[in-house]
Amino acid sequence: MNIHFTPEEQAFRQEVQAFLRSNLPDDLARKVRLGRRLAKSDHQRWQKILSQQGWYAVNWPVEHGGTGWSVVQKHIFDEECAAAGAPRIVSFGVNMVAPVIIRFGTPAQKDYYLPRILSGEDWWCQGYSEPGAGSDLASLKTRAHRDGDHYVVNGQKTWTTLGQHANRIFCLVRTDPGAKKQEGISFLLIDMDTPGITVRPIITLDGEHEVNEVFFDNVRVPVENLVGEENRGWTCAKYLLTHERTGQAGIGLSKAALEQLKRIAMAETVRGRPLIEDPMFRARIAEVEMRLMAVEMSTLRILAATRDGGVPGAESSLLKIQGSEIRQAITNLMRKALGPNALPFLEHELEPDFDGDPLYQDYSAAPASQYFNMRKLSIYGGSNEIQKNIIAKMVLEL
Amino acid sequence: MNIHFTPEEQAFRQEVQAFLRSNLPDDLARKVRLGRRLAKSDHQRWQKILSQQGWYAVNWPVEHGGTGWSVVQKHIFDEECAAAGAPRIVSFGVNMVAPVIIRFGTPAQKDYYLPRILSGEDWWCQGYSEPGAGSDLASLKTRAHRDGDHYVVNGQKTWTTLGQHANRIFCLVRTDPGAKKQEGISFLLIDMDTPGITVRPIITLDGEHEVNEVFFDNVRVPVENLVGEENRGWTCAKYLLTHERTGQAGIGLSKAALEQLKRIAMAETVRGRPLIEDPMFRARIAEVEMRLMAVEMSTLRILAATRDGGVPGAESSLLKIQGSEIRQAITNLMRKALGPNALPFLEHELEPDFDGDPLYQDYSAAPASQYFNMRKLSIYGGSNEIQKNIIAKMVLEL
Amino acid sequence: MDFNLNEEQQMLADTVQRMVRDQYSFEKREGYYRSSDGFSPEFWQQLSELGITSVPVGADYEGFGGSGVENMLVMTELGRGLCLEPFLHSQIYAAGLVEQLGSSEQRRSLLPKVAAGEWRLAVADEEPGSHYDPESIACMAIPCDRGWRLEGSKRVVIGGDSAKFILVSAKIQDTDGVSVFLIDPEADGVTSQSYPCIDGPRACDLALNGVYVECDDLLGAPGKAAPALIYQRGRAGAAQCAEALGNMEEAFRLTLDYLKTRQQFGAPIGRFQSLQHRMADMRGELELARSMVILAACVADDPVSDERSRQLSAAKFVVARASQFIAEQAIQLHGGIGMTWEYSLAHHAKRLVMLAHQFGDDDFHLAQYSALLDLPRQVA
Amino acid sequence: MDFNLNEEQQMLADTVQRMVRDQYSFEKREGYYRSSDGFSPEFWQQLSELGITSVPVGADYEGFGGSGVENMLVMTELGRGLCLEPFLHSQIYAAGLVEQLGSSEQRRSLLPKVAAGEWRLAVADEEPGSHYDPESIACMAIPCDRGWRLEGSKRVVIGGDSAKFILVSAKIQDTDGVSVFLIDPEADGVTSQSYPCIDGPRACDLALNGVYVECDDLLGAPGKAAPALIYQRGRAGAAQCAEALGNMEEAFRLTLDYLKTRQQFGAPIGRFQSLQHRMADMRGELELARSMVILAACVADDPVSDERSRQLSAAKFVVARASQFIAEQAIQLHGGIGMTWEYSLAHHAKRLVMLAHQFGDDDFHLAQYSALLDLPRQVA
Repeated sequence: MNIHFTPEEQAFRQEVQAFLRSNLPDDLARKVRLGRRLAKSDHQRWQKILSQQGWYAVNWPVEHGGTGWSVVQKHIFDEECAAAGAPRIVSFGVNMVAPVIIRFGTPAQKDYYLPRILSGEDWWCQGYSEPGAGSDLASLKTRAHRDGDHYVVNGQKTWTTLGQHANRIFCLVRTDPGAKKQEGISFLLIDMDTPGITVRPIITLDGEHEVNEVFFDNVRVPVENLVGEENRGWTCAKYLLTHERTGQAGIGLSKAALEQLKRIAMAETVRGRPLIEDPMFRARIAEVEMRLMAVEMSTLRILAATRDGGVPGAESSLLKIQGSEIRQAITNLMRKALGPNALPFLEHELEPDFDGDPLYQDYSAAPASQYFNMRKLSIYGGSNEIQKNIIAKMVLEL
Repeated sequence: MNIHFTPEEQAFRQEVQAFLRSNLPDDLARKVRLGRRLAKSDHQRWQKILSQQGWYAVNWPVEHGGTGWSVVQKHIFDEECAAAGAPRIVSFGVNMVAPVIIRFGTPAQKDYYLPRILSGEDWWCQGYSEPGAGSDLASLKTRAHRDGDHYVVNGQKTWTTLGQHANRIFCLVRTDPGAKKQEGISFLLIDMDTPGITVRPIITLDGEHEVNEVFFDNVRVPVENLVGEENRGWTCAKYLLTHERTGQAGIGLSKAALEQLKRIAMAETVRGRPLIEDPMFRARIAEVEMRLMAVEMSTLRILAATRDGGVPGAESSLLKIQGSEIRQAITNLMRKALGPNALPFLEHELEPDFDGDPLYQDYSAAPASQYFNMRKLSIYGGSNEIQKNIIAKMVLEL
Repeated sequence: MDFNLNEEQQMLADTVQRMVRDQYSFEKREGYYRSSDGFSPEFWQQLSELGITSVPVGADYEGFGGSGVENMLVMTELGRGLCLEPFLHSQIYAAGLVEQLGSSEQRRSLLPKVAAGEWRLAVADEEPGSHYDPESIACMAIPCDRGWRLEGSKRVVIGGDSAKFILVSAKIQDTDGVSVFLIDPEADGVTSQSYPCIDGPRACDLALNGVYVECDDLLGAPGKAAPALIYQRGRAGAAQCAEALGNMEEAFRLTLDYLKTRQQFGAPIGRFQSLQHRMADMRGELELARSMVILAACVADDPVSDERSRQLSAAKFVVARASQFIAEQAIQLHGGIGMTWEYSLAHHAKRLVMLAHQFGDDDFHLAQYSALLDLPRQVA
Repeated sequence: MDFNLNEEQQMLADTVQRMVRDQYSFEKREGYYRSSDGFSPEFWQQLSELGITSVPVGADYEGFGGSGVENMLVMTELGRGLCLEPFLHSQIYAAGLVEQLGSSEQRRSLLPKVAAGEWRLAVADEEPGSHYDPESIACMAIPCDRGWRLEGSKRVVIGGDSAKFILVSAKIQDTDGVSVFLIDPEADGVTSQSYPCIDGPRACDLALNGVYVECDDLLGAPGKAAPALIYQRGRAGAAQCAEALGNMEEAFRLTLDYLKTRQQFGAPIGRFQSLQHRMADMRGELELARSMVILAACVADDPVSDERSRQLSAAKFVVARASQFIAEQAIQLHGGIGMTWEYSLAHHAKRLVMLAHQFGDDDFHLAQYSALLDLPRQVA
């Protein structure tokens, strides 16, 4: 038993740090650190840099262009990227649909789609959630009926993250309306340019356009775009959800946010002294940092178990809950640290192309918006209530 | 709208204070303040003093020897008694069975039992809970069948508080085993000296003997000891529960405990300074005091509504939850305030007749025991989970 | 002890409630928010015509002379409707400051216009580093011929962009105490940057570069304004608690409705016990908050005392905690839909959380209360 | 990064687990608790025969030379069984102090006997006013001919009533630093009052009235013992976290069983969603605690550093919070039965809560961590 990283892992960390120092653009890191919104081009810029290094598809097998890293290496990479302020990887293509294609796709699908994801040519989004479904994913209503060598898709998806940037969407659709809930569902790859698709923005309470509704009106999808078997799409969905949940604790992001929280508390003053010297506020930071330490150790334990051949089971539900709560607690403190300075809603200061002088400080515009935005963490990817149901059922057998 | 007490109410408060100053024995008040255990004789002593003043049966109608006080006067009386360190009234007789007898009893029952309660001749205990029932009170199994002019009772009651002191017990028994859950239950008054009754102590985790099991083995109870109609005992039970829940917030007791907590925090030292000067601990006290203020205001609002003709509804469930949580929070802080000094388990220092020198301080023996004892507050009288079910059903109609 | 409203008070509450219901649908509010004023001048006009703007102002100045209870009733309804007008900051806070500090001439020249809703006032007491403490300010009044010149910057002056006059706090050069000056936002040397706050209302930052104020523009004695600021922040905080109450009631109502109608896994989600218990917890917090709103309203106009300060801090603390809890849980129980701009609940939640960023948040008031903690004379 | 036990470690864990299961039923524990020793000398004897008492002691002194990980394994199992023997205080804390502070002669004369389980030691470092801080003490060592005389009182010396020797902390008259002296509890001038702690183990208070100690009875240099006390309290605290873990696992298991068997309203109470979610919360806290127990075990023997201090304080904090939460919820989910002396759960709960009263509770370690908070070099 040893909690320290091996010399090889430490060397790897240094390699990642060196890469980030030379390749992560300062302006990008600054935007991320300050919580500004990122443009499509920001994401693409970073994606290209990683691709050139061969470090974009960290979860893929080597033969398809992956890194072949161990889970520990992936964790180190994630952590260092977050610490350096690298943009978060938009995972719908590289980390969500790609594993499904690799696992269930035809050789033709692999040959066509995987290189386009690696090169950044395709931007994928996810067509899972529907207006009526919420956490009850399997109750989806979007249907597809076979018409010759096409499926004809009708229905609506929602909460489609960054769908406004995407040229492709992977969808769960109902192909057998008579079957039971989780049966009769198929997994389709759809070109967003196909006639009949409409994308409508959903503006969230922080004024951000991050999610969308996607409408399908007699959208014709070639049958070769079916992944796996017809009516067996739930298998793909479950496989993907397992992939999604791992790493949801977001340790690296929370650590970076905590660092920024400390910086803000050092800069803001209360009764003429830096806020960080206020014993109560300082203790609140200490408390969240201690809990984060515990969640990080738990993540490492699960990673090690995965490396040793285990499958991340319901523990990932615990980590999802704890990771989201900690991240929310940090943004809560960040907002509070600003006092009255958290009130102004200066959307232009959050825009990707803002380069003027801030009304107050460069760090002050984002925290209140972020606090509200981060409410999503306990809702999406299976709400924290659903995670507790899973724990009760799968782990505790209640 | 006015939150201040009327001049009459203020005068009443002064009258109560003056009475307590001259009549509450110092040694009794000291025991209560320090959290020591009380002997039967301690309770009886205080009961007699109150009876002589005519202030024992505060909830009874005047014609039976009650005070005729308004709800606000009762609240003031409770609060001042708690602040002065008066022993808590053991309510099974005077505040539980008596209201039932007054409401549902025969003239003979009233004539016989009420004076004996007033005089202290009878000590009542409660036979409600059963081993298998818990919060599901109506699932009780103790049965009584009619045999001539007697009921013959068989079964078992549990959690019978201070049953070891009692000479009478009021019981819910099943008289019609075929009827539905809440039907077929009767309300019986039983002499504890009747052959076939055995009382067995339950020692709680703090080492205290406060509750008991009571076994009934062919116990013959005269039919005239039935209150209300046969098989309609649930009506009495519900009536009594409503009475029980009011005042469960225990504001006066929490205020007295908070006062004692402050005294302990002033006496104990941390790094050479009184604990009360530690900003974090002081803030914890402040926080619980602010919440207590809110619960007190809520209690007053409900009292006023009752006075104005309303019936305390599901709001009393909210107060029960909040009142118990606050009391538990206070005893938690009291235990923590003692640091290592909370560890010694000096039962003899808690005994009613202890008058030696304490090993450390007179205040240090009780808090840890009390903290554990107070866990009961969120369990008994309908667990806090049950109270939330009631709120969801009755208030929120979910 | 009486928690009932008298007939006049009940009528006041009903009037404002009806006005808000009629004039302040969520769609209309969106329009007001996006308008150049950032609120509805017509609604303000109606408030003034029905005498609501005069409620907090003293009867000597053509006001209604309402107490904390009347302020509570008005603010609860404005809170329920998420109203954007700077009623609290102008009619209660600023007008209260003028009434407490101003000379009789200042009061006579300002308050009737305020009561009539003709002029609005604003208070500029926060600065980048003040963090809810009106005494931690850097703004300076430099004595000059027959007056002062103000130098410094002020942050988040709620309603400052539509105010006729702004009350600015500053320290007179080389002295310690706080003074309050009346400035015209159009005056030379004033630069104002206006913006919406994240919870809706409009505010501005002020840069003051040698803004000339006459002797007559000083409110009260030089350097002696801090107690009045603290006292009036207490009154305003109490009124703000009432605003939070109306808001919480509405957020709670929307959530309860949602739980009863939203179907998932084949049943209304309100059937799930864990959500039922959450609602019970929210209801509990709401009741505690309501109690403290009433307490705060009843003591807001009491004379200064530690007891009043403790009660008002306790109210802000309990209400801030309840507001955040209810806001977060209301969103959580709604799921994604609770986070969308086009649904009113999201705006209720934002306001509930951000109210703590005025007049001190829960941490600030916990520290205040802690400092004033009433200790027994006897040690154990 | 490796969370697996090696074969030897697994064997150690299995051995202790089996011993505890066989010798420490709850009924037997009640007997030990009520016996004159307050624990089981036979069990101690067995621990010694199987070499368990030697695990924490260095290999140079006939010990096994176990690390924090071995201590963790032993303490987890002793915690699961609610064992009453002063293993932690004698074999880990006191022996660790002797090993760190003692001269080679002192170590050679004491540690082999300790490793063999022949002699037990205890540490008297808390005083009425020390509140977890080994430097806030009043006990005085007054220099005298060829030694010192100790004056003062010591509180809650766990295992002190059955110890061969006690390590007593004191300040040498007119100096500031803390020294540690070895005393024989039978020596003249020592008055000992023995009692059980509310969570089971036996402890005593000591009154020291001119207790003579020779020069040879001083451990380490005069006035220089504080760092060793703090370091060893860190090691002991880490081991105590492991004890809490074993305890929590058992309390959790008992509660889960109860939820599956206890029927109410016609179903096992574990069917109620609110209780399911509570159990999920408990499980989450348990996992976080487990992670911190492992972390603490792995760094307990690291050289002194802020990082080690932070990690050990974080472990004590997280474990104390988790322990109290699980204790309180386990009782709550059991209802009344969870509060009875005759059911083991109640004793698990008591121990879980009271563990925080040794080596610093969550508040103490929150303050410690806070003081050592690692800040970025750059302000925002």
